[in-house]
Amino acid sequence: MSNQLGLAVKPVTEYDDAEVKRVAEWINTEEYKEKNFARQALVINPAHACQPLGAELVAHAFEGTLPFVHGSQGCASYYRSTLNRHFREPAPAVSDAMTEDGAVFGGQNNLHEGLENAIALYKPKMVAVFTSCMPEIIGDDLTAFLKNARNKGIIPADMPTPYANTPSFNGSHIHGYDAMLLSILQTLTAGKQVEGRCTGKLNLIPGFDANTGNFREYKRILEAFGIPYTILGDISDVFDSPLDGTYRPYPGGTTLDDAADSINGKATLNLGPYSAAKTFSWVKDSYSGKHASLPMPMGVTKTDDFLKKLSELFGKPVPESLKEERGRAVDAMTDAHQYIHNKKFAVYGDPDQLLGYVSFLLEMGAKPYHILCSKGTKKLEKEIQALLDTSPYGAGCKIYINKDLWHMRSLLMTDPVDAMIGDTHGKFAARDAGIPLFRFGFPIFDRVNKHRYPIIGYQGVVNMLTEICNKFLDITDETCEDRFFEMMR
Amino acid sequence: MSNQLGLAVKPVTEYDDAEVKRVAEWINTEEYKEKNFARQALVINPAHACQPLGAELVAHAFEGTLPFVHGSQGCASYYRSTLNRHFREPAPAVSDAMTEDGAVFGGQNNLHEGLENAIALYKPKMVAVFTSCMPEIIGDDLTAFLKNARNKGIIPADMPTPYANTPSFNGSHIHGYDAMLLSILQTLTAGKQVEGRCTGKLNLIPGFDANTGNFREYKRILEAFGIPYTILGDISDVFDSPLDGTYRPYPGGTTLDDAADSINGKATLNLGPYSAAKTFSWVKDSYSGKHASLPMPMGVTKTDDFLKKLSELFGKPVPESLKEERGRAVDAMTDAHQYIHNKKFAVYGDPDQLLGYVSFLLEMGAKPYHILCSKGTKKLEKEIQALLDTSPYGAGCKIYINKDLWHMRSLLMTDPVDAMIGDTHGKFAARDAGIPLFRFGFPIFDRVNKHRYPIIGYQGVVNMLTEICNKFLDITDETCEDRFFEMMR
Amino acid sequence: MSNAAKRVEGITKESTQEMIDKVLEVYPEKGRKKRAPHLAPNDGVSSCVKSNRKTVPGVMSARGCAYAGAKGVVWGPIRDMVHISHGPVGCGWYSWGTRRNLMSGINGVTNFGMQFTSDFQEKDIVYGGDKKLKQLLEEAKGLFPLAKGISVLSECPVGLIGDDINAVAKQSAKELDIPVIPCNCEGFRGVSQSLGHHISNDTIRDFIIGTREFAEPESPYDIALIGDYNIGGDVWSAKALLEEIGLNVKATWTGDGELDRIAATHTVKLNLIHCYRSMNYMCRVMEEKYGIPWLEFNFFGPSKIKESLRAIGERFDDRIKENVEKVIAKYDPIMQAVIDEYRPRLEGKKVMIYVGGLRPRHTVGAYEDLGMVVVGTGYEFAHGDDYERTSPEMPVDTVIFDDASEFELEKFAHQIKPDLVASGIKEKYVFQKMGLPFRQMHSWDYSGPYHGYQGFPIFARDIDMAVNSPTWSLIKSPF
Amino acid sequence: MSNAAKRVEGITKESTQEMIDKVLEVYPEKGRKKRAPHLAPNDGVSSCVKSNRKTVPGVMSARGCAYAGAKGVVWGPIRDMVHISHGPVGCGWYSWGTRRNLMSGINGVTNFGMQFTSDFQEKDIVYGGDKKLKQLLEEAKGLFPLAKGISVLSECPVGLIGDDINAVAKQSAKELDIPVIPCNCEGFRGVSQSLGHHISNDTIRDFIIGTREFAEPESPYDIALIGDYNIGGDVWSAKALLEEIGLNVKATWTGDGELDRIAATHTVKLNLIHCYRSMNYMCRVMEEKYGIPWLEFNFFGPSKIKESLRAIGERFDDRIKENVEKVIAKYDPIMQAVIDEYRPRLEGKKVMIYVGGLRPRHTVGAYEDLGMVVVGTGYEFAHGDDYERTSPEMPVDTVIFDDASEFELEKFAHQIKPDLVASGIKEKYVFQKMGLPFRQMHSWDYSGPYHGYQGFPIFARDIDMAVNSPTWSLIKSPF
Repeated sequence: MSNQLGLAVKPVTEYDDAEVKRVAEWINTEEYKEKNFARQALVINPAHACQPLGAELVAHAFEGTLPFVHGSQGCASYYRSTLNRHFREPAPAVSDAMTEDGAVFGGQNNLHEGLENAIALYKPKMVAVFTSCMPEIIGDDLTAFLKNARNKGIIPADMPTPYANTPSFNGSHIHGYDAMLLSILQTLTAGKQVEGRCTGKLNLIPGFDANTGNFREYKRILEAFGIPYTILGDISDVFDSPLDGTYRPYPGGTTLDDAADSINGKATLNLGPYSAAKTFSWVKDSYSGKHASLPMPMGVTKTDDFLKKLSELFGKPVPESLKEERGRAVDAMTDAHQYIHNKKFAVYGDPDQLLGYVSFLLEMGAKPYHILCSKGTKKLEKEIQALLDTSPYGAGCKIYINKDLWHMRSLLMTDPVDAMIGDTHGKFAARDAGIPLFRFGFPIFDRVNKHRYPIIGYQGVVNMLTEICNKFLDITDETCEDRFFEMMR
Repeated sequence: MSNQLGLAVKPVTEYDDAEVKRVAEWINTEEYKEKNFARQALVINPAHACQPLGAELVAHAFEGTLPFVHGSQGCASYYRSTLNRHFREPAPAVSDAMTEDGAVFGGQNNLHEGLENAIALYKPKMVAVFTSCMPEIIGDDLTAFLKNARNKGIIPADMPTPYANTPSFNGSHIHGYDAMLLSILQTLTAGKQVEGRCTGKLNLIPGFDANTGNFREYKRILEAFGIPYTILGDISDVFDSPLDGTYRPYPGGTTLDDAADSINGKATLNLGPYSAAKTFSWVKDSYSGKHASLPMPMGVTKTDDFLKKLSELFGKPVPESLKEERGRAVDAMTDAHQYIHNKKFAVYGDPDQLLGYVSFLLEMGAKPYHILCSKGTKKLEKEIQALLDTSPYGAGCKIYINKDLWHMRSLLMTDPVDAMIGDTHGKFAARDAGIPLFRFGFPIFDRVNKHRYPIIGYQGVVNMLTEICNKFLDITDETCEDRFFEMMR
Repeated sequence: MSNAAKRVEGITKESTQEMIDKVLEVYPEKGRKKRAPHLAPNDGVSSCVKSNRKTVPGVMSARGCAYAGAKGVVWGPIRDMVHISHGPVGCGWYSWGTRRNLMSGINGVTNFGMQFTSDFQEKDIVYGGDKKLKQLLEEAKGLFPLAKGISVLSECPVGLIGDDINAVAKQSAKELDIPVIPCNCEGFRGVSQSLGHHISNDTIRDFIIGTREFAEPESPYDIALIGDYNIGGDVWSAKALLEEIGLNVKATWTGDGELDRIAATHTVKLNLIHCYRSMNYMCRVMEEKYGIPWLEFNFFGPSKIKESLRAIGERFDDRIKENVEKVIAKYDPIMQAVIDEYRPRLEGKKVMIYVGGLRPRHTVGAYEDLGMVVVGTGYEFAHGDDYERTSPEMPVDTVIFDDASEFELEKFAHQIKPDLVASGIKEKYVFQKMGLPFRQMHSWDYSGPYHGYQGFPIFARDIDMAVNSPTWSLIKSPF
Repeated sequence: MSNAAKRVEGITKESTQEMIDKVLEVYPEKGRKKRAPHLAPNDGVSSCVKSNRKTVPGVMSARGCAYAGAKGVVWGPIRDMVHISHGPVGCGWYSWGTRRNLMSGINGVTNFGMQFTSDFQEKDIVYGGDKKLKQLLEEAKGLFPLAKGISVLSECPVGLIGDDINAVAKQSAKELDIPVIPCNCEGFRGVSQSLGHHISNDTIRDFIIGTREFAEPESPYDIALIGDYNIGGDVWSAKALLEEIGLNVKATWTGDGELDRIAATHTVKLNLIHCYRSMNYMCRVMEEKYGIPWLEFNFFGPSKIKESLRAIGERFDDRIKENVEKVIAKYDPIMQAVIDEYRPRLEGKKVMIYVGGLRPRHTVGAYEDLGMVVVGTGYEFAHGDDYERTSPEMPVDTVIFDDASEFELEKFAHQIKPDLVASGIKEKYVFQKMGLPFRQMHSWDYSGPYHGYQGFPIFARDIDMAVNSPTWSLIKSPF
């Protein structure tokens, strides 16, 4: 029998319970794990997004800057929604809404018309242009298009329009972040280097980081040191703005003047060695002053390194207040170590944060047992392994580069751990494994205010261990037999 | 049959399952609740301790001060353990170890010998003496005993020895706090009032508060205002001291000089209207400058009132940074309101905190449904009722003064709520009711670092709502059917 | 409600037009010309705005793309299929779990609400992705043996580099012995997600419909529920209600959908369509090919539910008609109790709506049941027939906006001062920053269901919570 | 282990005495005189320190009081009784849930691990509390009908104001038809919690023992487990082990204890006592009155467990002796595996102990099983017989301290530099601030059980965790 199109007609079938049970058990097996890890082409539940998302994030990080997607409008809606959901804040960005005819004629008309409208309506000080797939594939020449726009007077003479090629079929959101940041800095600093001038300031490059609390924490630390600074770029007020009845599309960000003058800084410190690699590489060649790159300051040791570096770069002693904070963090760690010691964790996320989780867990005597980065490099793998090798708690921990959260699920089911650290997307695997998920990564769609609590610095250590240990204690209290339910823990 | 003492001998009986089941169900009934509320003499699971505990807490809050229990050594051990467990910090205090002969001869010898040893061993700058039951009952005359000790040279001439009668059969820990604080201030300020002198400082009386984060938050707020201050007294460094390998018995506290000079302050602000009532009443009569008493600044409105009062007392505008913080807190509240709106809470604790919980919950659109204070007054009841009357969410909420946590259990079982706020002691009732307990009170024996996160000020609002809403979200994720398990919440 | 011309005090044709003109003033000439026809005061009878046109570049549209319409709306909710986002990693990642189309079944076993992607790399762009596609289809079949079928949803690059997913799908379907549906829904196609719906409907027509038949005998009460995507459980509420009046819901399109049941829908007696926009195409096809009539209905709020139930009843015999009256009689007092509780707190409150699909018109009655007034509405991706259906539902002279930009919405809100804005995640925090209560009305703001009698009490509670949360009163700072 | 004189490298009689002298120097003369006899180098054979004396005022003792010994130690763990803290609110509140004597049963139904207090007010002090007591006993009976009995534990004021709780208890017991046990354990009595144990033992003697009899026939293997308070589940571990060797544990004193079973203990064949200090009194009474022999044993660490099991076996027939060997053979390899895992990480590490009851001597062997060396030990409230038993267990010349003050402990630790301090909550954070790993050894630091074969792996894990936590290495700041 066949239908009107000649397709075979079969009966509607219902699932057989026994078969469902068999498969449900099978997907938890070692056999399945092997089959799963044998995948070559199919990616299931990856823990990374595409370049333009990162480009948009960093565009928001500058004063009065309108992120501008050269490409389909749907792309822009996706990026914006992601940021809205994570921060629970507005994320104003436009696209030039390319459609089929773009494939034929190229996107210049869209770009020009889009710039004209966007500038009129949203009155930006800067428009940061980046691409989604379509113009990348048809080979749009952004350099020429923007030059033409400027020549046609569509772009006001004094308005910077940095732009970046951010193809989605290459790298991940952190690479788009890097590319856009690089262009913004190149654009803003062009011609601003002044022989002999020194701002006396630190340029701090945080890298892709969607935790506004981290930015406030960086500032607090630098202020405690008395080190003047420019954060390149600063999302803290942009994505954690007060509610006072007035909507402001550009509620903060690194000022364009500060960014421009950053080239004359006293020192530049990169804290996103993976997510701002290209930017930093250019900065090293182009910026005055000293340059240094350090891992994100997560955990005590990496925070120590950060403070030592600040001290060294600016010839200032570590302030007493921070030394005390360090002592209080270590105090909290020793007080709580027994609630986390030797617990096994599965961790996943972007390279810079991943190194931080591993470092923090090892310091607590916990085991970062399954370490997964769905978009990583050999270099990352080596760096994580080196970190694991520094601690007895790193023994037996394994690193999975360019694997996804469906691989992770197999790991959790065949070689169980006590908890997971990552972003919201791991929640399905965590549920199947019956373990808690600590949402320290990006994005977080299902909890509130996680982005307001820093995970860097000594305070970040306290925040992470408090959340983790208290959750383990919640679980003990919620799952223990009556006879083990106790006042003290 | 009878045993060797003539007592009847009966068979060993085991519980009858049916009977156990019946009683287990019965204690959850309305009938049981009525019987339970008919109690006149028996108190079960009270949510308050005795006076000397509070006295010890405030004694620790002053520089170099050794709390000294005039009474049995067991009492001192109990107070110290309680503070150790809550803060996970040392709590050095001594007792003069009275025993039976004290009942006959009085405790002067113990007091004198104790002072001599304690001063030699622990080298305090001040010894704060307070009583447990025994000397209160036998009528020891502390005034005379201490005068004699000073005359005998046991107490160095320049060492202040404030003392307070803190009978355990009267009031609760907050009253002991008040009594000891009053004596410390009376002792230190005696003769220090200088006509025409004004320190220019604010004296801030926090009242009984075992959250070191609150103290740091007060300081941060005052520093943002640029208001010089003396906190009377300051436990923040005492009970949250760095771990650096050196044990310091007196790692912080209000300096004795500052406390002495507080009598010449520009203004004194009491934030513990219930737990520092007597102290403030004396301050009003004795201190220079302006005086004001406000509720603990919990929730936005009460924090607004606090900042307005600071602004008024010191003629300084509310700093922009705090206005922004306010806006961010309100932003967090609107973002999260749907996770807590109309949820019913059972709250219990000390009067000052209780008013704060109620205020915060009403602001969030939640219902502080069962409000219980196991040691309270008519005045407190009226003040809470007045607060409830300001909001539609206060409708139907009931106040229980001088009831205990066994009464609370009956309330939870017969008229259920969604969650509880209080201290660790409520955990058994919360478990029986199958609801989460948010540990914002004192003491907290079973979670870590809760005392490091402020619950006052705008940051306190964010902290409370984050913990509450994210726990509700945890519960949703952990208890929902698979088909309702979702990425976004 | 759709007859008498409703009016809102203070809103006249002139006042609305003036508001529109003021907004348009800011546009450059070309943009103004393009946008002007999309904004108009409601005339109460016809489609008064232009629609389904290209988005004006640079205006901060809320629109998605064809892929979004295909993956997020039509295909994604079919629970027993593996849906491959074919192309780079992003599209699938952004649309993963972000639409709240709830599903039964066991994740990874009988439901596949995960993200499957071919994760295109540079080399796939250069050399083409067909080989990779073939391989990943095999892998999917191997890892998910109970999947009833696989959809291949093209992202932009696929169409641009000239891959032939249709050929691969055909071959793999044969080799793997399961339906493999190629869907050329590249994001650059068309002007919005709307074309994605259409393309998806077409692929259902071409590859699915008529390929299954129900084992059980046909009945005169067999129907299908079309255009309900089970947001927050809507399908479960609607289905229960339709069953309560005696109908057999043989398939749900596509919320909590099953491939086989969808494929056998050509044997039902009536298609009931909730979201007209996204699925009228297939209803028409089934009407033409199989003679199945279809009926639009509205399950938001008791007034519309009652109206719809009776209209549905009209298509059946007395048994169903009687059931309808019984059901209405059963739920009327329950709904009245809900109204009694919330209406006093919501009476006269103004709502501004901007969403997609059916809701800009379908929810109007539900707000009105709560005593609220809708003072403006618009769609992201509607067509003329949507606006025709909208006009009579809305008060006369209120503003209608098509593919509104955030700029326009913001200005309208400043002028209209709504008590509630009902729109999407991208708008939510803009309006909240303005101090305006807001509910996400694509996702029910993580609540729901809102459909049917189960849904209305939840809807009413949520609207009250949003409008009356005391948190709004704290916005005004005393300093 | 208790024979050959163990020594610790670098510790001599002189070095220890010098350390003690240096500590004593700081005391005023009177205080020094009083404290000196309580501190001594271990002579390896006898009780070398004075003990059970009044605490020196002002020295920051860790001691509790008689009430603490009665409520916290002896009575509190009996699960099916209501224990009234009679007097002001504090004592009961502080001792509520802070000892970790775990209990079976249903809270408020068949177990009463709550806080019951008469919450004395000023008026109760003035007019006496007997009437209130009578009433609250009625209320307790009414609200907790399944309670098997009620204990009335006097706090300081009760004895001082001259209340007669004995008369009230007697009358109420009759009226309510359940045992009501008055216990005059006012905190001012005696010098430490030790008297509270004694008083409680006496009340058990006077009011309980012999008042119940088991329904089942006697057996030669009937024993009672005495002086195990089920901290972290110790009783459950010990009981399981005793049952595994074939003994019937008829009653547990008083961890997870049941009133009736305790009352019927006079019919057992042997009393096995773990905590000698707190319960030797009743063992002696039962020996005298009922001819029941008793045996001290030690269930910490495989060496001592093995020794103890064999000693227990000796008291029974071959069946039990054989069982003992079987059990040892079964667990030896398991314990060896634990030792193999942890010993390399703990070998040679030094421990300083300061606790109460039995642990300052009983745990020594367990540390030694892990390769550790105990370099100092002491008790809060021991008597001479405790120190006699301690001396042979400890390396010669190590310091022994009785009722040590925090000052002394701190100075000793500075000198000895232990790798682990095993003491109580009041000491914990003092030593941690000094950078010294610490375990609470009253409460097992919220872990446990530590008794028996179930306990040793947990003990080993915990000790390793404390000593080897990498957090300690972070204390030294690089700045």
